[in-house]
Amino acid sequence: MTPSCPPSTAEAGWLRRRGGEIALWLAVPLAVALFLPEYYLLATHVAALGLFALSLDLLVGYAGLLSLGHAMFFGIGAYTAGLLAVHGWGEPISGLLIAALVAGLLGLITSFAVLRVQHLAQLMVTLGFGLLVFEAANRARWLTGGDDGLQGMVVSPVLGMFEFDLFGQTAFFYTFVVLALCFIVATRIIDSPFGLTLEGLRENPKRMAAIGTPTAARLRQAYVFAAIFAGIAGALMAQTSQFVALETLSFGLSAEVLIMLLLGGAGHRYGGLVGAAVFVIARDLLSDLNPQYWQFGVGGVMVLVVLFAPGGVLGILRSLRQRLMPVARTSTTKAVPATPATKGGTA
Amino acid sequence: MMKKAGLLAALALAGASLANVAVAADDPLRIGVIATFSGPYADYGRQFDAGIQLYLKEHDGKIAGKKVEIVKKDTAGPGPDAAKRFAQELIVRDKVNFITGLDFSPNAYAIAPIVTQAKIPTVVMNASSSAITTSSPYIARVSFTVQQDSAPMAQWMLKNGIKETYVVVADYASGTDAHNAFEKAFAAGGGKVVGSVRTPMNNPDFSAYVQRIKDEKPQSVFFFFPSGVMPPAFLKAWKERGLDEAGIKLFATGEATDDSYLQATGDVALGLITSHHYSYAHPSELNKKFVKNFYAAFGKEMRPSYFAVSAYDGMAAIAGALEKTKGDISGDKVMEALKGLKLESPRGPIEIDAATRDIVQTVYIRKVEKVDGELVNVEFDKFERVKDPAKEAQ
Amino acid sequence: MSIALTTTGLSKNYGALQVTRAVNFSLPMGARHALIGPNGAGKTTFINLLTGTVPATSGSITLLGEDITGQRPDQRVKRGLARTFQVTSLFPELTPMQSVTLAVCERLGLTARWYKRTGEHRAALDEAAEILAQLRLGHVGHLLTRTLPYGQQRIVEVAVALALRPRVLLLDEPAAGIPSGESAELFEVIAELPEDISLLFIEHDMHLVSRFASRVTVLVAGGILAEGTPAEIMANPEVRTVYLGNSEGHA
Amino acid sequence: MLAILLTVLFDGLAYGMLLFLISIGLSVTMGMMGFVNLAHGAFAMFGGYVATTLMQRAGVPFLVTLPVAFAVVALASIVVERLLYQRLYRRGPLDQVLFTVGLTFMSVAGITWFYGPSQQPVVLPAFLQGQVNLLGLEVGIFRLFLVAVGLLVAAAVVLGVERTRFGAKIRAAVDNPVMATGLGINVGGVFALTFAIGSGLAGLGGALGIQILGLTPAFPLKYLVLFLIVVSVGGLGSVGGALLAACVVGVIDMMTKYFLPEIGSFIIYAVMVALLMWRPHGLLGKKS
Repeated sequence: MTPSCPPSTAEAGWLRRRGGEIALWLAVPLAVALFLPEYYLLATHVAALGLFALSLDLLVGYAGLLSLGHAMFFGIGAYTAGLLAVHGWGEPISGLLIAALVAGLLGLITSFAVLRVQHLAQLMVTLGFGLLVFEAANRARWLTGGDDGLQGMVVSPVLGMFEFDLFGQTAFFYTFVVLALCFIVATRIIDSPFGLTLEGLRENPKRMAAIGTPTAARLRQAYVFAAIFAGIAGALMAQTSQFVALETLSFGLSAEVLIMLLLGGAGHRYGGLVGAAVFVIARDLLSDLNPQYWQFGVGGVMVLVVLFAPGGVLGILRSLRQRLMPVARTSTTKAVPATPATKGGTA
Repeated sequence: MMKKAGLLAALALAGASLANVAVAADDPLRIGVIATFSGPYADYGRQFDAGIQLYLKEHDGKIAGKKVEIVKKDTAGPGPDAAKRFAQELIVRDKVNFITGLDFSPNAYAIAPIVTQAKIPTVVMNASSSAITTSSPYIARVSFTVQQDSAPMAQWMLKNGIKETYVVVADYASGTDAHNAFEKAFAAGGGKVVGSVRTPMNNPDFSAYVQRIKDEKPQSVFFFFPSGVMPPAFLKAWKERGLDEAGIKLFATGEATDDSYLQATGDVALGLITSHHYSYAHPSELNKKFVKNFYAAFGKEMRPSYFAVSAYDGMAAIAGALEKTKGDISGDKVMEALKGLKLESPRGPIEIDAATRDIVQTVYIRKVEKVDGELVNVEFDKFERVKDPAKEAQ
Repeated sequence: MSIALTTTGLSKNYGALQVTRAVNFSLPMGARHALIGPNGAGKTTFINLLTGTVPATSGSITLLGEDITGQRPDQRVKRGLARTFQVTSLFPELTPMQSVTLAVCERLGLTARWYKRTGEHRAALDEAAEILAQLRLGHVGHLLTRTLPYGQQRIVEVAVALALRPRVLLLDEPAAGIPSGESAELFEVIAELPEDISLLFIEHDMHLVSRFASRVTVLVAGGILAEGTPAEIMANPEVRTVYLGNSEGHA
Repeated sequence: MLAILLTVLFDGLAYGMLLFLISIGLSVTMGMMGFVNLAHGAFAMFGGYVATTLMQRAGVPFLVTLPVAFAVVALASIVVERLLYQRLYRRGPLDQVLFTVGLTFMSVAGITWFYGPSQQPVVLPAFLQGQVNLLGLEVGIFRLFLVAVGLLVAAAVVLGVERTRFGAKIRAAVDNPVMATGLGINVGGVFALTFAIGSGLAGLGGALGIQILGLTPAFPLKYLVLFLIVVSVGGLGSVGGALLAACVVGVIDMMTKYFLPEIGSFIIYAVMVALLMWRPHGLLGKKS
C-alpha cells in the first residue's frame, strides 16, 4: 500500500526482513545453554522432530500433498546413519549427507506411485509404503536388529572436535546447527519460484497445468526434497542418540509428525518447529505430571487447537495479527513483493 | 584440544552429579522407573508401580534408612529412543541413584550405553532378551529370560512322552528367541519340531494358522506370544476349531496365561500347560502374604502378575545390595553387592548370578484350573535353579 | 503462414456418446473469433481438446504449423496456447501479483529453480507488475485473490493467461457470472489485448459477440453448424431455430 | 484339497465380514458425509465396552447387547455431533484429522481411567461357539453368524440409507448445504442423523468385532489402519464397495496366512497399495 517505498539495496532489505529471525535463532540456543542445560536432550529431540515436521510441511503445507508414511524417510535416514556408524563409518557429517542421499533416492522411487493418486488414496498409498518398509526392517533382523533396535553405533566427534557427551550438549548444538542450515535451505526453497509453484499446485493443480507447469515433475521434486530433509532429521536422531529404534519407521511416528505440523500450522515456515515444540513439551510435561493419563491432556490440546485456533498455533497468531492490523491483510507469505508497485514509478 | 576440553567439561559435570556417593543420611534415595504407563501395554507399568509401592509400604517408604523417591517415565510401549532420552534425563536432570522398570527389551538395550557411561546401577524388572545383562556391567536382572522359561517346557514335554511338536511364535525378537531356545532344548532331548510359523504382531485372527495346524495334525503345539491380546485370540481359535478334540496337545510359556489377563481370557485357557517363574497362586507362605498385602493395597480388581513380583523383588534387590554396601550407592560397589545376592521372593528362592548378573530361579510347570470360580495357574512340577540357557551355552 | 490453429476431424467419444464430431476448424492469425452454441453443445469440451486436458479420440490439432495432438497440456502451453476457465480457476490464497508472477516464471522456465528467491528475479516481477497495471489490477495486486470481487477475479484469469505471452488465447466465457452491469471493465481489457494474439472465446451474449468478434462459429451437438461473420450468423435461419429452442429446423 | 480351499475361503469371507462390520460406520461418516472421522475406532470401542459391560455386570444376553450397543453409541454420538463435530463440517480434512485424533487420544485415556488398561473378558454365548458341519464343510458358528449379520447390515444400509430419499438428502446436504436448505432440507438434522447412523454402526461393529479382535483401550488406534484400508479400497461413499473390499482383503489375507505364512503381514498392505494404484477411487468408488 506504500507505492512510494524507496527501492532499498538488497543488503538492507535482507537484514530488515530477516533481522528478527536471526536474533531468534541465536537467542534460542543461548537461552537453552544458559538457563536450561538440563533440557539439552529435550531440546535436541524437539529440534530433530521439528526438522522432520518441517520436511512434511513442504509436502502438506506447501505442495498440498498428503502423507501418512513420512516416517519411512525419517527411518531410512536413521538406519543409514546408524548402519554406517555401526560398520565403522562414524564421521557424523558425511553420515548425514549419505543418509540424505539414500532418503532422497527412496523418495524418488516411491514418488512415482504416490503421485499417481490423490486424496485418500494418496494417504493410504504412503501409509502402505511406510508399513511395508517397517515390516521389511522388522524382518531384516540381521541388518537392523529388528525390534530390538540397532545397537553398537560408534559416532566420531563432530568435526573431529566435539565428542557426544552424556549431557547432550554436543548433540544439541550439532542438531541445532544442522536444523538452522536446513531451515535456511527450506526458506530458500519456499521463497523461490519453485516454492511459489508448489503453493500454486496446492491451491489449484488444474490451473498450474493450464499455465504450462509439468505438475508431476514439480511435485516429484518437492517429494524428494521432503524425503531428504526427513532423512537428515532421522540421521540426526540416530547419531545423537546412538541408537536406532524400529519405531522410527512406524505408522505411529508418521501420524505424530502430521499432528505436530497441524498443531503448529501447516503452510508456515515455522509451523513444524512450533508444532514439534508444543507437542513434545506438552507430552513431556503432561506425562511427568501423570504417566498414566497424559494422553487425555495431549488429545485435549489437539481438540482445543482445532476448535479455537484454526490453522494451528501460527494460524491463530496470523489471524490475530490481521485483525489487529487490517493493513497487513496480504498474503504474509514470502518473497514476491506484496505490491506490484515496489519498483517505484517505473511501472 | 577442543575435544579434550569438551570431554573434560563433560566429565566434570558428570563428576558433580555422581559425586554424591557419600550421600548425607537425610538425602533421599532416588530411583527412576522407565516403563509403559500408557497405551496398549499400560498394564505393565501399573503392575510395576504396584510392586514397587507395595515394597515401600511394607518398609515405611525407606531403603537402607533413606527415604525413597520414585521418578516415573512413560515410554508408552516399546520406545527405545524415548527410553534412552529418559535415562539420560533421569541421570542428568533428576539425579537418580538407580534406574529400574524396563519392560521392553529394546528399551533396556537402548539405555545400556547410558548407564555404563554414568555408572548407574540398573535393575531390569522385566525385559527378557538374554543379552541385556551382557550389554552393560551396570545392569542386573530380577525377572527372567525368554530362554529360561521356554527351554524347561521342552524338557518337560520330552519327559512326558511328547516327541513331536509344532512351534508358533509371534514375529518379533522375543518370539525368535523363544523359538530357538525351545527348539534347541527339544532337539537336544531327541524331540523333533515338525513345523513352525511366526505370526505378525498385529494379527487379530489366528484361524488360518490354527486351521493349518489342524490339517497337519502334529502330536503337540508349543506357542509363545507376549502377554496381552494375542494369547486369548489364539486360544479362542484353537477351541473353535476343535483342536483339543483332534487330540493335539497344547503348551506355552506363562505369558499365555499371565495372571493379569487370565480371568479375561476366560475358559478357553482351561487345561493349558505352561512353564513360568511366577503364578500368583504359588503356594508359599511368603507369597500368600504378598498377595494378601497386594489386595489390601490395591483392591481385588488387579491380580499381582509376574511384573508386580519382579518389581517387588527389584526393590528388595536394591535394598539387599545397599545393606551389603552399608549404604554406599556408588555404581561399582552396588553392582559388586548385587552379584551373588540371594533373596527369598514370593515366587520362591532367587539369586543374581555372580558371573552374569542374570537371575537364577525355579521355573514351574503349571496348568490352568478353576479354583473357587477363578482361573489360576496351578503349579504341579518344577525345575530348580534354572540359569539363562543362552548364557550357559556360551 | 496465416493460420494459428487448425483442427482436422477432431472427435471425442465417451463410449457411445459423441461429444465432439469431426470438427474441422481453423483460427487465423490475429483473429477475434467467437464460439457459440446452446448449453451442452460441447464448447468447453472443444476447448479442453485443444488444450489437451481431454485427450482426443481421433483427429488432429495443429498449432502454428506444428502437430500438437499427442502433447501434454503443459507442452502445448509452452508452444503458445493459453486459456482461461469458465468457472474461475485461480489460486485463492495467493495474491494476483503472485499468481501472475507464477505464470511469468513458468514461461521463463524458472519454476524448477529453488536456490534463488523469487524476489531476485527482477525481470519476472517487473513483467508481472506491468501486466497487472495494464489490466488495471495494480491497486489490488497485493490482496489475496479470494478476497477480490468476482469481476476482478475474472480479470485475474485473463492476466494469468496473458503472462504466458500466448500466440493463441482461449477464453471460456470470460464474463460468466459477472452481473451484466459490471462486465464493462473486463471487455475493455479484452478489447485492448495485443493484436498479434489470436483469440477464440466462448460467449453467449450475441450483443457482445457482434461487438468483439470478426467471425463466429456455431457449435451444436458437438459439430459445427455454421460459420461466418456475426451478421451472417444472426441472419442464419438454422442458428435462429437452435437459439429459439425449436429444434425442428435441423432435426 | 478342495475342502481345505473352501474352508480357507469361508474363513476369509468371514474375516472380511468382520472387517466390513467394524468399518461400515466409517464408510458412512467419511464416505457419505465427507467427514474424516478418525475417531471412528473410539465409537467402535465404546460399543464394545457397552456390550461387555452389559454382559458382565448385568447379565444381558449377547444378542440383546448388539442393538443396545448400536442405540447407545448412536444417541451418544448425537450429543458429540451437536456439541463438537458440526463445528467442523466446513473445515478442511486436515483440521478434521487433528480434531478426531485428539478425540481418540482422549477416549483412550478416558476408557483406561474407567476400565483399566487390561483386556476385557469377551465371552460368546454357548450357541455361537464351536463348529457346525455345513455341506461337508466344518465352519465356525460365530463366523457363520458374522457373515449373516454382515450381509444384513450391508442390505440395511444400502436399502435404508444409500438408495432412499434420505440418501438423496444426505448427498444434497453434503454437496451444497445452502441449496439443500433452500429445498427445505433440514441440513443440521440430516447430518446429525447420518452421523448417528454411522456411529451406531461403529458401535455395532465394535460389539461384534471384539469377539475376535479383543477389547482394550488401545482398540481405536490399533485397528485404525484396517478401517481405512476397507473404506479406501472400497471407494468413498460406496457401501457395496466397502463390502467387496473387505471380502477381497479378508480372503487374500486368510489365503496367504494359510498357504504362505512366511509372508506375514506384508500381504495386506501390498494388496492395498496395488488395488489403489489400479483403482485410485476404490473398487466401486465414483470419480470425484
